[in-house]
Amino acid sequence: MKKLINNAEDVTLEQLKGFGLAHPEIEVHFDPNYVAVAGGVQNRVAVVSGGGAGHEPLHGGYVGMGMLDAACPGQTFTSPTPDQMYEAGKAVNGGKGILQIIKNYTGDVLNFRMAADLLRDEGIDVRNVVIDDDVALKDSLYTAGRRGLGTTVIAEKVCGAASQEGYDLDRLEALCKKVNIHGKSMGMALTPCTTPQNGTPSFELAEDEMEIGIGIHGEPGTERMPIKSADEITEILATRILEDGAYTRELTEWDSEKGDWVDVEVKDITFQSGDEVIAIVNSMGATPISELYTVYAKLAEVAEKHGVKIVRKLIGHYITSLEMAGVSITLVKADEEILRLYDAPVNTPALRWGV
Amino acid sequence: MKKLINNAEDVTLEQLKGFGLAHPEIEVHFDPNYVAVAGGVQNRVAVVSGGGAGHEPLHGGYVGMGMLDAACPGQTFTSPTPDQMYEAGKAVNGGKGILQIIKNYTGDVLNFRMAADLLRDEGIDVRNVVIDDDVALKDSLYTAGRRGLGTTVIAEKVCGAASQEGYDLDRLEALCKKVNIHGKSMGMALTPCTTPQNGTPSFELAEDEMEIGIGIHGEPGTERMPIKSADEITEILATRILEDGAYTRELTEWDSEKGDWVDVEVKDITFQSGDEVIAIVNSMGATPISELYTVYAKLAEVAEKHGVKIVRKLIGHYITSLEMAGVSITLVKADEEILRLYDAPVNTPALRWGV
Amino acid sequence: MSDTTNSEAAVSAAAIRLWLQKSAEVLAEKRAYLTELDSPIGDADHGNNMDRGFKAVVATLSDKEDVGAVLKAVAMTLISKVGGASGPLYGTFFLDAGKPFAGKAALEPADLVTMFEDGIAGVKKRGRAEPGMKTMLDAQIPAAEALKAAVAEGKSAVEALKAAADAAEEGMKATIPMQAQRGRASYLGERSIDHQDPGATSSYLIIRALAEAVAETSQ
Amino acid sequence: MSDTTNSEAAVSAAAIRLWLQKSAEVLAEKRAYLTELDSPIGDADHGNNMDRGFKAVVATLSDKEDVGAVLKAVAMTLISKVGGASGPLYGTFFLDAGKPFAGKAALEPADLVTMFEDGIAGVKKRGRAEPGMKTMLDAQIPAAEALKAAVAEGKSAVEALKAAADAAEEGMKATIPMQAQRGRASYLGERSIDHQDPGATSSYLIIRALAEAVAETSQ
Ligand SMILES: Nc1ncnc2c1ncn2[C@@H]1O[C@H](COP(=O)(O)OP(=O)(O)O)[C@@H](O)[C@H]1O
Ligand SMILES: Nc1ncnc2c1ncn2[C@@H]1O[C@H](COP(=O)(O)OP(=O)(O)O)[C@@H](O)[C@H]1O
Ligand SMILES: [Mg+2]
Ligand SMILES: [Mg+2]
Ligand SMILES: [Mg+2]
Ligand SMILES: [Mg+2]
Repeated sequence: MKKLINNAEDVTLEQLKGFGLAHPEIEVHFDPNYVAVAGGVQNRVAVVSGGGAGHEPLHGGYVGMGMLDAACPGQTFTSPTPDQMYEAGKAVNGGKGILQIIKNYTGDVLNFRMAADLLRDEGIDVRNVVIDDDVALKDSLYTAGRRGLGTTVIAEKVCGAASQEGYDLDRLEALCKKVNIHGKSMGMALTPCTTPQNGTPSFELAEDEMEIGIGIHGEPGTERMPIKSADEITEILATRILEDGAYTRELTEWDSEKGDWVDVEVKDITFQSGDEVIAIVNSMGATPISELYTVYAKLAEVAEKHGVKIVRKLIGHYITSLEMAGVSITLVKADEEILRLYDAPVNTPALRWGV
Repeated sequence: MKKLINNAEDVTLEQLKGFGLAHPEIEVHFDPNYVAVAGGVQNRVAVVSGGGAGHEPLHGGYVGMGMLDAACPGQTFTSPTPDQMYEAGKAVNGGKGILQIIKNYTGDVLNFRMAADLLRDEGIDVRNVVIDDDVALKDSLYTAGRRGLGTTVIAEKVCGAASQEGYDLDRLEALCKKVNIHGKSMGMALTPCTTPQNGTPSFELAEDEMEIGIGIHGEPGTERMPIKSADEITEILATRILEDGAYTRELTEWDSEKGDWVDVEVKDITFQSGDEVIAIVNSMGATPISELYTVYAKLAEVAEKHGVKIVRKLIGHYITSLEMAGVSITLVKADEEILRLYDAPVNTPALRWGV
Repeated sequence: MSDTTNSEAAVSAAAIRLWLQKSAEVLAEKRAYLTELDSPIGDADHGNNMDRGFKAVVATLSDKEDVGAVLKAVAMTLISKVGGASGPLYGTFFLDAGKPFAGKAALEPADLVTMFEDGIAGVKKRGRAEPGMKTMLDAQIPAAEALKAAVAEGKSAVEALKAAADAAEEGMKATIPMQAQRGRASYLGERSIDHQDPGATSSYLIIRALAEAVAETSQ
Repeated sequence: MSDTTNSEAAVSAAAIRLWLQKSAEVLAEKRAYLTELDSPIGDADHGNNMDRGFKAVVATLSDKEDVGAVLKAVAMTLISKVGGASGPLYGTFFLDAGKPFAGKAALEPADLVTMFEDGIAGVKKRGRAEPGMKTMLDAQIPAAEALKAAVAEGKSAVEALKAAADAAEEGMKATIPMQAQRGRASYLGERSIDHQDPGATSSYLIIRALAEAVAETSQ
């Protein structure tokens, strides 16, 4: 294991310390660990996310004006614990409630849900929106459901802007759900990665093999196959995303009228000719930015064949798995509302424009 | 070799094609290859850079409003050829001359100089400023001189803004030279990298070894040593930078009065207690952003011990060596002029603020 | 050792504490092994998570003689220290397992059955899982059933827990041919087959630690 | 082969073309080897650079009988195709080497000396290098000196170029113990010692190709 770390046990802590020093406009709180916009939130909905560390810049790098108000990092690839989201929520609550944006991993979902219960006990209105956009997983009945991938980044950007615009919690929750059903992603790995805690790679891949349909936790994908050219790989991912059906599943949501968790059937959009999309071509870590452009070229070609037009794009490191080599692609269908909010000013360590 | 590429021979070409598709506001020209702000430059100095591919986002990612007007990518880790800088220069020339920002590698220097001669034959005033900020190299008499590292990014940002502000060529050349003598960098590698053309790593490093004092071309560094903790590594790099002497060397510059190349003695600043600096903590490629924060924490501590205050910072992928793991640190002493120009709006694929 | 007069004694708060200590020891010892199990079908952190959690449990172990309070403290520590899926699930297990025993200084064999059944009900609800889905439940449920049967036959706590631990071990092994339907492993589909579930394994280790702790304190 | 009447013949433009073809062949063949030499003390691209450049040279080889024009075309192609340090340096070599022979259809042995000396002077000036700095000059200069001596002794072009190639080979090997003072290898300081310079090696190969081409066309 070759890493720029001091102590594998304290690695998330020492990184958080550096993050705080580098970004004095963001407050870093320890024990429980969270990062939050300094001074909290006044008179608008607070937007909170979090998840295991190792996906940087997600989520801490998206804290700031126009995006997240707080992020709760867990240990590497391990979801954070409820006390983190509870304290972070109390710290940023601006009296208008909290939107929690949660990637669909059992650990994240359970821990955020516990935190939401605790916050509600304090009289704070909390909504959980789960992002489950990974088209590599077909089925929800016999699995934990689709994982949360790159749509999370767009959801955080768009919802942060909407909170700035003054959306109330109901409207913001609805918007976040819309982004989720508008977004589809899929990833692949050329190499595994190594958590500092383990010191050895999470799986093994021969020199001529790759994993297709990976998540973001260094886990193997849904399929292993012989390595292919960038064009072939991109075609596989892009086609799966663009031709994905209207994925339907039950998601557990908080029903504020009933005051209880309820199961709601949720159905994805399917991409149609004429759609405009926001695209992310994301390096899993070690893959250089230059290679992402080869992927982008093919993605644009495949999208065009489907009549889908890429109107905004992010090409770089947005939701990573440590030093894994590989790429993930995200497409989010953008209507006027999503595009307006995407274009709104943002000022975070990892995304900045308009200011 | 595990890469997202189609054809190792055409890799820079296919990436350039994708770059053009992704950034329609930037014009991509083939044969000779260069990228330039669409529509060229009107009535201000054009700022042009370039160098081997494999360092992305450098330089193409810095083309746009407030930074570079054109960039000329060579083959991977191979300097571009004079015809590229010649055609790019003619394309962006706005009647006020051209500033070439060149990293100090023999190939880059010779090829840019040839291009400058060709452009001058066409009646275009061209100045070459060489960035040689790598403190790993002590001596200039018995070497090709210090290499160009991260100060290049700051020089491109600051000079791009100055051109927007209306600096004429003389003033812009003087500013760029000032940034160069104000900037010092040093890098290290945990792993080598592999060019698509070669398919095998550029050197070998044992699991417990690292290279200190590397450049950006996958070449070995000035010293190999047992791997150390992030704090120890950062202390080595930061101390070498902060305590570097007033490096003095002869640089070849164009003397527009004499109409000939002349050798000029150039002397670096030394950092003093009370200095304010712009810092870059740069991933060489595979090193995740999270690890850069551990480095940043120690860098801030060592700088503070020297009385030096970090007033701006870039933490991420800015000047890379493909998928090499490692880090480089850059500190540029910032006076009022440099800071004002650094803060000015910029809108490029890799750096964006104020717009 | 030869003195068996106490063998029918209730399970004391001290025995529960010893259980937790022994759990922490075995989870520390098996940390790498559990993480290895979590590697082909998960994200290679289960050993780290459980070790971190139970180290914290031992560090904050209350010396109250109130079994319910001890179990509740365990739950809160696990919830705030483990993270991942297993944190809230084990947390819920101990939370619900301890609820009926607030203020109680010892557990009778029948209480052990209640403890298991309530804990399991909590895990099922929280994780929306059923037996056969290749989760920790596949060790816990057979253990609870064996425990219940042994107690119904009038076996001692020591004997009944031994039976429970053996059943948990069987259940753990039985996860190998299962296709995962919950948690990360479910993403792998058929590729999750032929791997032992890490959570079922940690559950077995914890149940075995209980059997041993009660056996030792009953001697 | 047995007919030696033409052995003192001038070096024709056809011989020069054959030289360039043979250079391209040997550089393609030794591409990996040259890149390997550039790996410990450089950036592992010299073979790729030279192969790319000379492939382009061959593809655009003018069939003019004007030696100066041929060499100038070679220079322009190398300058625009090689990149790196070696591109402008080899480009300058051929540019300056060809200048005196504009319009000439063949070179006499003395012309070969001029060609080498002018080319070398260009490289020295462009790269600010001197012999002993572990560069391509360390193969080129001994070759020029041997060539000059052999021609002074009245040797044929074939013989003189054979001597030049042998001297280039010696010079190339002599770069091994040198510490680099120019180019990328100089960054390594003492660590550049004990490695053969890639540019000196390509220069040797090109000079050997010249000797062979002239020998073949003179038979
Ligand atoms: N829905 C669920 N119900 C019951 N147990 C589950 C569920 N999801 C996961 N588990 C258990 O959790 C274990 C994984 O725990 P751990 O690795 O610590 O968390 P994570 O999967 O978040 O990394 C699995 O082996 C499984 O036994
Ligand atoms: N200043 C110089 N003068 C003469 N030859 C040089 C000089 N700098 C470099 N070289 C030659 O160039 C060779 C390297 O060429 P190449 O690898 O193609 O370019 P780069 O170093 O830019 O990658 C060296 O081996 C050396 O022989
Ligand atoms: Mg986990
Ligand atoms: Mg090179
Ligand atoms: Mg796990
Ligand atoms: Mg080279």
